[in-house]
Amino acid sequence: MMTPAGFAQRLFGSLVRDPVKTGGTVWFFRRDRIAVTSLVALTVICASALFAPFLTRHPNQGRGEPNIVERFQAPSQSHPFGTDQLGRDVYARVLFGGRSSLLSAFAVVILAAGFGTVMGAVAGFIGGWLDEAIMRATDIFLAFPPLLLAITIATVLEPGLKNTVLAISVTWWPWYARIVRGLTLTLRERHFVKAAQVMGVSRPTIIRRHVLPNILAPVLVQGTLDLGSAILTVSGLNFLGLGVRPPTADWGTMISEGRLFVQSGVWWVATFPGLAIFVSSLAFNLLGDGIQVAADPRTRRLS
Amino acid sequence: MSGELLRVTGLEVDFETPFGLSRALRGVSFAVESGEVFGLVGESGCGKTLTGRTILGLVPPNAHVRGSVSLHGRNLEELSPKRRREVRGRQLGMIFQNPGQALNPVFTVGQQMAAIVRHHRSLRGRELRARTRTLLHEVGLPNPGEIINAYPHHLSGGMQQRVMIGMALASEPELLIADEPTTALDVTIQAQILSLLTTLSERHRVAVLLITHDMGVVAATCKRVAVLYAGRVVEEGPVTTVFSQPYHPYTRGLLASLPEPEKRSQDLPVILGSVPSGLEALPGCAFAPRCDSALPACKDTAPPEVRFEPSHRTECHLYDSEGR
Amino acid sequence: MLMHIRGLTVSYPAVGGWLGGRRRSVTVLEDLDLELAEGETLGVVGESGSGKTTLANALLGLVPVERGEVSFQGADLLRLRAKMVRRVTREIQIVFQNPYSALNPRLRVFDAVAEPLRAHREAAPTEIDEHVPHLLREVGLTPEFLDRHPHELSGGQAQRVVLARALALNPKLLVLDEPTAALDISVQAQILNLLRRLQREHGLAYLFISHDLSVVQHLSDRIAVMYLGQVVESGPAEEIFGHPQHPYTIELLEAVPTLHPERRTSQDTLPATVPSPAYPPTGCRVHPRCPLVEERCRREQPALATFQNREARCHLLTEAG
Amino acid sequence: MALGVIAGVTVITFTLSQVVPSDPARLYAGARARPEQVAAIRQQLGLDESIVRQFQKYAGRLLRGDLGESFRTRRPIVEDLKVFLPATLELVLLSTIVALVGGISIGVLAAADHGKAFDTLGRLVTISGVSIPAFWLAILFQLLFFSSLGWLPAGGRIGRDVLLEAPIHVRTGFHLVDAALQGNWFAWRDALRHLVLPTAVLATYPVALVARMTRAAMLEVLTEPYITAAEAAGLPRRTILFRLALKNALIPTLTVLGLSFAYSRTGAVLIELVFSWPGLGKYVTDAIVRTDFPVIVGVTLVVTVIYVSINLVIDLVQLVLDPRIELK
Repeated sequence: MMTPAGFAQRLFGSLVRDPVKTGGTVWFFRRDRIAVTSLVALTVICASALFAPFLTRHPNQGRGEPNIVERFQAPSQSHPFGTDQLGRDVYARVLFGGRSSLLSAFAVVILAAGFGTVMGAVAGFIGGWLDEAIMRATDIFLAFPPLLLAITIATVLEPGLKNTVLAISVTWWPWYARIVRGLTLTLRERHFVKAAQVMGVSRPTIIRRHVLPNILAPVLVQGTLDLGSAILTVSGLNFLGLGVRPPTADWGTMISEGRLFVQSGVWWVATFPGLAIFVSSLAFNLLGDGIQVAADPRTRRLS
Repeated sequence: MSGELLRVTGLEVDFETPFGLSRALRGVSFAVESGEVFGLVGESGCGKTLTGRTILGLVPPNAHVRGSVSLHGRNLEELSPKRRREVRGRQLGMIFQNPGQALNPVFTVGQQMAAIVRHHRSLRGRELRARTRTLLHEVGLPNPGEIINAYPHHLSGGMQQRVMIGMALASEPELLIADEPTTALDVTIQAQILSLLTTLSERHRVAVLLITHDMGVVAATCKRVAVLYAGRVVEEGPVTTVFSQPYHPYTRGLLASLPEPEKRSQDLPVILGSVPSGLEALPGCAFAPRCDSALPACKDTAPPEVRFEPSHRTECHLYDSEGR
Repeated sequence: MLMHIRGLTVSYPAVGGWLGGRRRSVTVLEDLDLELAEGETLGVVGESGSGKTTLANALLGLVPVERGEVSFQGADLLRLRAKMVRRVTREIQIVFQNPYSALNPRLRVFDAVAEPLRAHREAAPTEIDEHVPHLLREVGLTPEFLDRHPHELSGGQAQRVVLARALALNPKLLVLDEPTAALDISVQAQILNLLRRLQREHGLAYLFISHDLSVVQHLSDRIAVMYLGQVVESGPAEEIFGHPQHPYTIELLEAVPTLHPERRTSQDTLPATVPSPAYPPTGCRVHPRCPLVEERCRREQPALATFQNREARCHLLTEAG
Repeated sequence: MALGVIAGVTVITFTLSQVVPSDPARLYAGARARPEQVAAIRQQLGLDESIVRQFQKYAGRLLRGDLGESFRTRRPIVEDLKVFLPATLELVLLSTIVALVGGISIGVLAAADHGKAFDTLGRLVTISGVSIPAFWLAILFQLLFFSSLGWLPAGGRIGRDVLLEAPIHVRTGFHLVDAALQGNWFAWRDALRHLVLPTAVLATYPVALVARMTRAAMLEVLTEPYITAAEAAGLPRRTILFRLALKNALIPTLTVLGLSFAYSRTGAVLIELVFSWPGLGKYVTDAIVRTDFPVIVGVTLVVTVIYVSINLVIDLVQLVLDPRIELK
């Protein structure tokens, strides 16, 4: 969870390979019932975070308004996931908590992938001392245990959602930089790029037409795979109290609050947000895995 | 040379694909005699590699195999996987197109050969090493002592292929399946490897099934040849007659399209069109769409087998059954 | 002369020695001299490691050249300013071995062929729309291929697209790097015929690189035989193939399997393997595998000497005069 | 190379401690300190000197093995580490072993059964393994094995009765080792019981990661021609899988092993918190609550150095396993 889960794919993915016939990819993807189910699940999860106010009778409690009279109610008809230490409806808080969790996960991946792609492309293309400098920088950042570095940064920058996202992105971008640099280097050796050089096509055009399109697809696949880990990492930092400030709902924060009451029999406060994290992270991972399998010509070698 | 060693009869292999069932082999039949070098030629996608793999029983799990592969008259397709593996290990051997990839990069040559020798002969220690050296010596490697301790990437392509041949000979097989054994090598090395194969075949009475796309290689090494097209043998016979007097229009076209000294500075005769995919239904002759001399019957009736001499046959409507 | 190559030398840096202590360089092309007339085909043959592909890359500016001179239509390619190079080099185009890797998988045939035209602002968009189908017809493809992607083409069709793209700028010289090696025999014949027709119609010169001697023989006017970065023998194709003089050329030709083995004179094969270019042998580079080797060959490197109608690098030939 | 990385890491940790928004001197002096006291402390800590000078001093101290003092306890951080590090290492080593053995076995078996039931099950289980938040799993385990079943302790490293009746004499700092050396099997069993849940939780992610990695690597290797060659030679499938292919597959997997070890240590931060495990993680989380920067930075630095050394070891192992890598 602290190291991006897509690591296996980083070394073994179809990333450096040619894009395959799209018809086949779609066919394989559609046949993968698990992947399709997770796509549906993700749509539902994102939609329920987005439309949270309309899906619960207690939107204010979801936003953090206390309701002391109903503390620690076990799950029931009126409160399907029970209520927490301030009497707030856990179901509503899980819905609202999805907003910060999902949003920050997306933000982490977009930031890390964006910055990493630029750095990797620059390193791979321009080469020379710049390449050397960027690669040494990734070495150093990769040497840090990711969560600890994120903790340090988040502490230093003062806890908060933005800084948590920033802290995790700082530890993640080197991965993307390395992938993209590797892809760029292989592409530079590809004959169609050489042919373009021989034809006198300008460098910016070569980058725009021949290199970027062949890099973006694998980066997008990688991004999907990393969303699952992003959710876990974000909630880990929130669990430590380094993210969202109360009373805003967040899955990691909710578990950290609920943990204190678990041993006195109040299991529901911590369980449901954890389940939410698990299900969404699982769905992202399964989806990414499905795309990966479908796009990798070796796993579908049929004829 | 005596007697039939391998007979492949009506071998069909289908694959499931996203686009439907693909027929990779559509009834391959030919026979190899003990101790002979037999060529299997064809262009890419005609099914020659798959034929070799099917004989060994090494097809991907999504392949459906019909027809029979018999060794000394015993149908291998009816054996249990375990027995099949034993036959594969003891009576068959295989060498590959790219020897650099067919040797395991993280074990020394000695370790790899020993694994196989040990399995077949249950030799230990000193005897094992001696046997390994003998095999390496056998395939013309001058200094087995050094080669044993070398990793594959230390060896040149030609040496790697010699090691592969040595490994394939470890079990003293009766049939060696050589799948494009020289395609990845330079011509001079190719000549060495081909002459090694012929020598070994004579010395050990091993039959060689030489799978290749190179007509020249067949002419230089094989006694008999089968020409594959779209998963079927269209012509089979002695190399001398097949190459000097080809009957099937495909064989003829293929031979004519080769650049040769006397055709210098001329346009080469070509076969138009392209090889049909396994997905196409081919009720008649598979070559009919590209054939200059196609008859109306070629399109929808499967061509008959025609024998010219006892050992030269083709499948074509142009000849009647008496072979004219 | 369309092109004149003098003393072309290319080296790659290589790290050698334990722990990378010693830096050394590997010379893959050494003092190469070649000429090419307009409309002529020069076949370059050699085994792997002979430097044929490096030669192609050096001519096209894809690898740095250590020293030497390449004059193309009177201009020294290696000493031109960047802007000029662009103008001169558009006259030299390349065709690679594997057409699928030479085409960007994401570009349609139309965009692939139009690319050089756009790069040189050669034509207005409407002209490009007309010119591209014309180029396709030139290589024997119908306009229905315009919207296809490379994976929807057969090997032969893809190689035709590559040829159309190479023709777009009306080059004078095409460098053909094993253009049929990845193709089937029947398709190979089609491409060879096409190459012959294009040469006739456009007055193209070819630098034809291949390890397949029968293919080279079919197309070439002159031949250069390379071994470990040097030309060991060159001359008119009929002469080289009919009466090879250099021991290496003789052995090379002997090794080619033909359809008529009975015509073969000897069954001898070369004993040794090709040494690595990183550690070239002393003296004559061919000597470790030469059947006629003499003491002198081990010490001295023979120079490229001219005979009646050819050049060769061999002590024995020089002595025989 | 490794030294360069550590130097870079030092610069970054130093930079981080510089951009701390709050004034360290004020934190150090305490909330009720008078301005002149704060100034005195500032001078005492060298905070009034130039950045370069400060970095020199900082690096110099690090070279002597001095990580500074905790703002809160005023104790040298190195002293604290001597107490907390062994507890974490014990947990981490144990879970790494579990991860390796479990992960590699699952991976190989799944690859051998490619496309069939075990493989599909393995895919689901391992993807679940990398998707489950460890701190939540820890809570669930506590609920199940402690609250409901009462089989295992909820947290801590050793039971109170052991401390009272048969305390472990600290030698190595590893309870299991120390108790065994002492022949104190009562304490040994108790220490083991306390280790089970944290180890299991901590191993979940790396097991899944290693399994997926091994599976992917095995599948890749199994398509290689040299495996076909081994099959063609009639070698038994078991020999091919475990004697031949596994060695090829382990080479790329090793890199991930390093990572999974790294994860075990950082994941320990959250898990130690839940299980009240007196290790580095707990030390750090306590420091977070009290914004005790020297501790956070010091621990980060120490852990990074350990991580870098482990990767160095892995590189060396890879060198031994893979003959294609020549010394560069």
